[in-house]
Amino acid sequence: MISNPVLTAACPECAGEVPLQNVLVGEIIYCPDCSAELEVLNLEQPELGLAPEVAEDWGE
Amino acid sequence: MISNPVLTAACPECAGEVPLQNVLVGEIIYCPDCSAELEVLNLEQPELGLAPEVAEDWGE
Amino acid sequence: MNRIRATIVGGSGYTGGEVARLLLFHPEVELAQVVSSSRAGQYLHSAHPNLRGLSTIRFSHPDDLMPCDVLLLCLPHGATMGEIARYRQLAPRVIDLSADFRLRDPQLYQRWYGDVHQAPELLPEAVYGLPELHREELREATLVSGTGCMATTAILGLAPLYRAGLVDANIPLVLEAKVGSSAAGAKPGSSSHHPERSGAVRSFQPTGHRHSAELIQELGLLGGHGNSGLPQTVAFSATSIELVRGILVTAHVFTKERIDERQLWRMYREAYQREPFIRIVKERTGVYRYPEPKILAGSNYCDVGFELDVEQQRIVVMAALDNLMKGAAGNAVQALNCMFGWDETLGLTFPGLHPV
Amino acid sequence: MNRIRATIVGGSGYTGGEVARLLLFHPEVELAQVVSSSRAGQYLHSAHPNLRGLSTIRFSHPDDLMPCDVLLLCLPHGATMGEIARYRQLAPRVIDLSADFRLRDPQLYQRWYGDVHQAPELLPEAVYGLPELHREELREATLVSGTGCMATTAILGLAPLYRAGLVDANIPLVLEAKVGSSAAGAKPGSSSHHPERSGAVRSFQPTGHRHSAELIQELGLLGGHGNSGLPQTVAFSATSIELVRGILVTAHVFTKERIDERQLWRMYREAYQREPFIRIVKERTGVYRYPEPKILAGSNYCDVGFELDVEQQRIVVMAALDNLMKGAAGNAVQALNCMFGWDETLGLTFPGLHPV
Amino acid sequence: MNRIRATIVGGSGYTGGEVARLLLFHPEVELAQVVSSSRAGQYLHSAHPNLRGLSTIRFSHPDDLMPCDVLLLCLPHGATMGEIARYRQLAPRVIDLSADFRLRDPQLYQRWYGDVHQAPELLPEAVYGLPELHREELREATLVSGTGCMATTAILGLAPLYRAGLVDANIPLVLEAKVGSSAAGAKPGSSSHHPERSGAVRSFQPTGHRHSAELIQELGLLGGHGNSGLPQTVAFSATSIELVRGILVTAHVFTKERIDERQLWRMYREAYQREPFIRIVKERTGVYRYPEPKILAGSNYCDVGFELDVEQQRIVVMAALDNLMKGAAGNAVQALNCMFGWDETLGLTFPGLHPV
Amino acid sequence: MNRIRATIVGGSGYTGGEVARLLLFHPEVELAQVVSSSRAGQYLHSAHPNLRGLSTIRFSHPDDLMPCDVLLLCLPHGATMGEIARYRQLAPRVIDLSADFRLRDPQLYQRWYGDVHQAPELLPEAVYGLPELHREELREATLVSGTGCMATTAILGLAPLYRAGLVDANIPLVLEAKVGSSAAGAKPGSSSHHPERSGAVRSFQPTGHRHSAELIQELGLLGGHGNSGLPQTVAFSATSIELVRGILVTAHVFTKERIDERQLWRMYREAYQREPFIRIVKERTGVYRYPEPKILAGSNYCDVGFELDVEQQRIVVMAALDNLMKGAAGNAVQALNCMFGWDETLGLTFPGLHPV
Ligand SMILES: NC(=O)c1ccc[n+]([C@@H]2O[C@H](COP(=O)([O-])OP(=O)(O)OC[C@H]3O[C@@H](n4cnc5c(N)ncnc54)[C@H](OP(=O)(O)O)[C@@H]3O)[C@@H](O)[C@H]2O)c1
Ligand SMILES: NC(=O)c1ccc[n+]([C@@H]2O[C@H](COP(=O)([O-])OP(=O)(O)OC[C@H]3O[C@@H](n4cnc5c(N)ncnc54)[C@H](OP(=O)(O)O)[C@@H]3O)[C@@H](O)[C@H]2O)c1
Ligand SMILES: NC(=O)c1ccc[n+]([C@@H]2O[C@H](COP(=O)([O-])OP(=O)(O)OC[C@H]3O[C@@H](n4cnc5c(N)ncnc54)[C@H](OP(=O)(O)O)[C@@H]3O)[C@@H](O)[C@H]2O)c1
Ligand SMILES: NC(=O)c1ccc[n+]([C@@H]2O[C@H](COP(=O)([O-])OP(=O)(O)OC[C@H]3O[C@@H](n4cnc5c(N)ncnc54)[C@H](OP(=O)(O)O)[C@@H]3O)[C@@H](O)[C@H]2O)c1
Ligand SMILES: [Zn+2]
Ligand SMILES: [Zn+2]
Repeated sequence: MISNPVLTAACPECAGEVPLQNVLVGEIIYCPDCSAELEVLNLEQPELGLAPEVAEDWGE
Repeated sequence: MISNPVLTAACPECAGEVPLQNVLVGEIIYCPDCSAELEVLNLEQPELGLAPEVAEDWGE
Repeated sequence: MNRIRATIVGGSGYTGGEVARLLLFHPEVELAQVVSSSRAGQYLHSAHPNLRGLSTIRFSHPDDLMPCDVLLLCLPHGATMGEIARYRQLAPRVIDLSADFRLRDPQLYQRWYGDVHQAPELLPEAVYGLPELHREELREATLVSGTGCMATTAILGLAPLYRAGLVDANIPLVLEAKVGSSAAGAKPGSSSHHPERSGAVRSFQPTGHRHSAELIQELGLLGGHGNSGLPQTVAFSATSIELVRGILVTAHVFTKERIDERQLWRMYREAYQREPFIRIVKERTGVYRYPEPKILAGSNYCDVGFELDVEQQRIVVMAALDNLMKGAAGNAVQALNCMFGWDETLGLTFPGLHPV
Repeated sequence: MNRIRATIVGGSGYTGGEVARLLLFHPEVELAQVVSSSRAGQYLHSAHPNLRGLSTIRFSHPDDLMPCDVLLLCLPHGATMGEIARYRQLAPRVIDLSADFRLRDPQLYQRWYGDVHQAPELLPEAVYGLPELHREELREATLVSGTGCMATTAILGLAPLYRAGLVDANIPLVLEAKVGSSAAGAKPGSSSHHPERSGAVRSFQPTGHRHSAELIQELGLLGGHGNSGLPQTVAFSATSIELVRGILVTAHVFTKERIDERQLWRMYREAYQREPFIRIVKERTGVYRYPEPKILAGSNYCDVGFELDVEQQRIVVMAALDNLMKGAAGNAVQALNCMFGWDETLGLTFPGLHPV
Repeated sequence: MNRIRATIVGGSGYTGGEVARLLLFHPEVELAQVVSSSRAGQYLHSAHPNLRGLSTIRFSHPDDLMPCDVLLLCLPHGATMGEIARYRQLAPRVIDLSADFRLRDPQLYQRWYGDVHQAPELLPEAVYGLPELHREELREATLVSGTGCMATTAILGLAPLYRAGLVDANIPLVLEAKVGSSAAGAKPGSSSHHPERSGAVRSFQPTGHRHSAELIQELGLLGGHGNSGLPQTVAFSATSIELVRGILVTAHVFTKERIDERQLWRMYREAYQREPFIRIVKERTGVYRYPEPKILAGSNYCDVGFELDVEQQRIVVMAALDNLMKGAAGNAVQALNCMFGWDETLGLTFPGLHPV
Repeated sequence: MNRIRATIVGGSGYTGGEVARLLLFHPEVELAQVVSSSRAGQYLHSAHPNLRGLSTIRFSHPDDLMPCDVLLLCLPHGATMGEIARYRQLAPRVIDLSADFRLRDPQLYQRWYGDVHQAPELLPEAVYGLPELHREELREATLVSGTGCMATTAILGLAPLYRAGLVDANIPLVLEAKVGSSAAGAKPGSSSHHPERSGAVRSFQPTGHRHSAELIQELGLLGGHGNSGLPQTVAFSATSIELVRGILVTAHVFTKERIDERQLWRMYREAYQREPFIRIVKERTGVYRYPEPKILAGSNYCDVGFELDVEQQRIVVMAALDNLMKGAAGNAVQALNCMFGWDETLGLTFPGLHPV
């Protein structure tokens, strides 16, 4: 049911479409599909990079 | 949300209204509120009796 | 159709997530913002995995709160009262699910919560948001408090008896709540660590439980004691059990005079037959003879039952609900429906599951 | 608006009760009869306590079955096929939730179920009622079979890989199902006695599980093997765990050639992005990284996830659902929606709870 | 060393299996026979899978019962009293875990159990087998009754207060038991079917619970009321919760006069400091502040705690145990140790697990 | 009798508490110190409520560690190897329950654990502390490693097949572990928060699980591959389920040639008939037909069963144990018994409970 917004970029993790409304270059956003933390690298030629991630211990 | 039907009689157990459509004298029916097993004793002057119940073991 | 715009503050928590779930399916409401300081920018499903795919909303930062038609505050106790002026400027109607505005009397607040109330001038106008008791006041209310989950269960179970003036006030009212782990919120700790909490039967508040204050206030009102509160001794204790959602309150009431079961049935029926979310559960056979919280998970029902010990003139009242629904978020949405004059059941029709 | 009239047979059981719950809230369907031999005359809530107060319907005796628009049969395996002619006379459309009409080939049926099929002539026309695989056929179908709950989970998890021709068929397909107690129905016995069943991790079918037959048929079709079935060795085992509702299937697939994660994402996305009840769940952080059945209780979702071991050319596929919903009643209602050309989500929008 | 020979009747049930487990490791006892009508000829582990590999004993048929030194009867209520003469001929000492010989007064028996007692002449000499209360009598006893699991919990929790004459008898004694599923024995039924019983919070006996009779008898004795029983109103209710083994009883007692916490500590300490199986649990911090049944599973402890509401002159007493151990089999072995003059802890040293 | 003196480091954790419980009842061992940094000075029962009343020992601070006869290290992965020299100076024998000394090959360690090993020179002499596989080496060992709980389960289930050279190494070995929450230790976090963890069926490690390394090493040794490890593809995945203690591993093995059930029985019997803690569980009827972890809680058994699919030449192996016992502390005590030449069952005779 997630509707398609206008400006998007591909998620470098899962290749999903990530909406880019109201974001600035350098901002950290999240992929709606795989929840990867992404940095907005470019808005003119929409591009996203994986934000450096702190490895999270999951227990077990 | 239980709507009020026309013909009813009082449940001898809980005094609730028991609907009496499509039933015959002698038939065993159930109280919608307390689920008592009831025998239809009279339909003209609507009357219900408690059906002889087998004590049920509930465990514990 | 013009939907009203509702915003949730504390939206990453358990009651906040539940309000979000309900409003996403509410026909008259548009979810404007869901606020969280810890998850700002993330999608709702990062905190509430059941909402995956249902919405493109992302959590907003508290600093980005915008005006709206109604604000639902889902913050811990004590976090609201200091900020309430700001919240009321943002929205003409505020529903606060915390305990900050449940008690009418600032002294009572201080006694049970230990702190001085920070907005005592608002207490008289805040409405205790239980539609079954305060429906009329809700229609005009601009500040509504949510209700304590165990208090709600107990009050709804006992209201017909107190309203009828049946209870012998010389004998203490003993209440025992059995409660699941979600009632303590989303914050982990050593007592909620699964190997410790699993299978627990844990007396977490044998005496002095704060929900007593709500009981004393509301049953006092019903019993005609006005603002002075129920004079009877209230002995309330709570036990955590293996359960995530759900509360069962068992209350022991002694009556002034003999009563029979049919009179009790009549009393409860009169009190509740027009209530959309209260059912009387009292069966002689079968597995589910009395209220049982597990089949209420996700529903807004409070099921109420009773058993009479004729000789002892004692009534055991049992009441059950889902602490996150009728005990918190569901009740808040029901109150919201009242405030806007809508059908009270809007967004609240899920009946619960069986087996479960 | 003229609602269609639906009747449930086997209505006192778990899937029957779930179909009843769904249809009571379905905007296009009127519940005509709910049939039970053991509870004829009693109210629905005598068997399904969650339905208390929602309906005045009482269980009908099987002898009193009346014609209707669609019949939903919720009886044990083997109880339908001998009576199917009678049922089809009563209704132009029949959905049978049992295993009697799931397999196209009577030989296959006999091999896995041990008995000769009693209505083999109907097998070719019966439709395997999984909308994700047989949506088109459902529009014209008059006899639709429900699907095995574990089979459904596995098939939906694996379909994109088999359809893509990715799987190395020389390596056995190993599948492990973890399953809750409601999958075995409402009949008590010593293995379902709470002190015995509670906390169980019970290998109830390490080899030879009947749901394998559905897998072989349906994955075979997807893999282009027609009616001859999947040629690959299928090693399916099932373990009962502490859970009432819910299934998680973990499947180990080896691929013919190297593949990377983004290709897998694309494959799954293409397969499922237009499916209203399938969600891809694959997260790097957080608590709910892969499909988890508990948050699906009461919902019709099948959540699907995967993890790639690049070196081993192995994909671990995980799929989860509520056995009584997408694994039985919910899927049957979805199929019903297909059969009548309605929006597939009618009556099926409950999203599931969290926490739970 | 000459071990005594003990035989278990009703050995396929839950208490029977637990007695068998304990005696297999008891240094002074040899397990002579384990009797079962339904499993005669089978190995113990057919009913008690935990005993696999521990013994080559097979269940004996009731007809093959042989003389022995002590008989432990683990049969349902009402099954013993009619056969007691035969059992006593077989063994000079008999311990009956059922309720048949718990009450001294045949009238009391009839009132609470509904039937005329079949061996009323034996009631005066039977000893209520709770060592903490009847240790001396046990040394000479030839007929000892087991104790009700919930009654034991309540009595041990309250004994110090009643012995001290502290309780205000004008205010009813309200007791709430939370109890696991094994308390109902090994026989399956619809209310113990896992999908129904799982997650239950089920008020199975809000009024009129039979264990009240034991409470009235034993607390009456402690309070100096002799055989006439406790005159105070006893309001006992029981709730089944998600748990297999374990009971928590919460009791609300009002005192005649003000008391402080140190006095209470002293009272409990004096009562229990020499008791090998009673521990006082009352902590101000940590996760396990009060008695908690789960860490007692398999142990013979009864943990007892209390909380004082000074203003209300109310003491909330909490007591926990494993219904199959200190509530049944463990207590029976402890009584056996008393009867033979051994160290009471023989065979009973397992301390319980954590986490669990 | 001169007892040896044993000290536990990491004594406030789950395995540390379990070792403490076992040693408190061990006839040949005196508990010298139990070390904890977070609880120094407190009594054991502050962390391990089941030990209340059993000992007057208080936790020692790590700085106060004293020389002793044997040190049991119960610290998280990675915390031991850097300090191992100091520990070995304190005691002539060290048992390290962490993963630091389980692998013989520092490369293997680095590959699976990501870090360079800090004491690689000790790896060749450390003994993998599984008595069933390394009993002889344990007698002379001065540095013994504990074993991974899931690895132990899998290895004990599969050892007879690999030793017999039966397994077709061209087909991947697929293993699925189902595991309880105590396996993750005592530290709380959001994924172990009860409302989240309860009812979970959570694929926490679908690929790349570190216990694979132990499997590859130990099954490789058994299969005659020496230090080069098992060449077969190992596909190990683990799922967290609703359980505190316990593991069930289900493994799918394909054989080189046809085999029948009696041959399998013989193989397992020969491997395990003299093992005090391994039982073969394979029944055709009854509730407990295969290994089931819940009845093993607190016991040191590893129950092993199998099912043969003759046509597929597939064996499904099931093995179960209590992760804190045979999977950690119990196994460590068994290894200790081996190291000192005592009866291996000392301190380990508790058989487990039923029902539970
Ligand atoms: N749980 C129940 O059953 C229940 C029932 C009835 C009433 N209530 C009441 O409803 C309110 C919310 O309860 P809940 O169970 O939803 O709690 P919760 O799960 O702990 O959520 C509270 C949320 O408030 C936010 N928050 C802001 N300031 C905070 C602070 N100082 N400390 C912690 N959190 C803070 C947090 O989100 P961010 O950090 O992301 O901003 C958090 O997610 C409470 O007042 C509670 O008494 C709860
Ligand atoms: N449970 C699941 O998760 C699930 C999932 C997918 C498919 N299914 C399939 O759905 C069908 C129904 O399953 P269920 O779980 O609802 O079963 P259930 O709870 O046992 O209910 C079956 C009902 O059928 C009636 N019945 C008629 N003849 C019967 C007979 N000979 N024996 C027993 N019951 C008989 C019973 O009602 P009366 O005695 O009152 O007439 C009973 O309530 C089965 O074929 C099952 O394989 C179940
Ligand atoms: N469970 C508890 O927590 C608990 C606690 C305190 C006291 N008790 C008392 O201990 C006694 C045994 O309880 P339990 O839980 O062990 O019960 P159970 O599990 O049901 O076992 C009772 C055994 O008695 C035998 N038996 C003989 N005649 C019987 C009859 N007419 N009906 C049923 N079984 C019969 C059965 O074995 P065969 O058919 O194989 O002969 C059965 O295994 C009861 O009197 C109970 O009140 C129980
Ligand atoms: N749990 C199992 O089922 C299991 C099974 C097999 C093997 N193991 C292994 O046994 C070891 C201990 O496991 P466990 O489950 O007992 O863990 P745990 O419950 O987390 O306990 C570890 C203890 O180590 C101490 N510690 C010292 N340095 C620490 C540090 N940097 N971080 C955290 N704790 C530290 C802590 O005590 P203080 O802070 O008080 O000093 C803590 O209580 C682990 O290596 C684990 O892999 C566990
Ligand atoms: Zn992505
Ligand atoms: Zn009635």
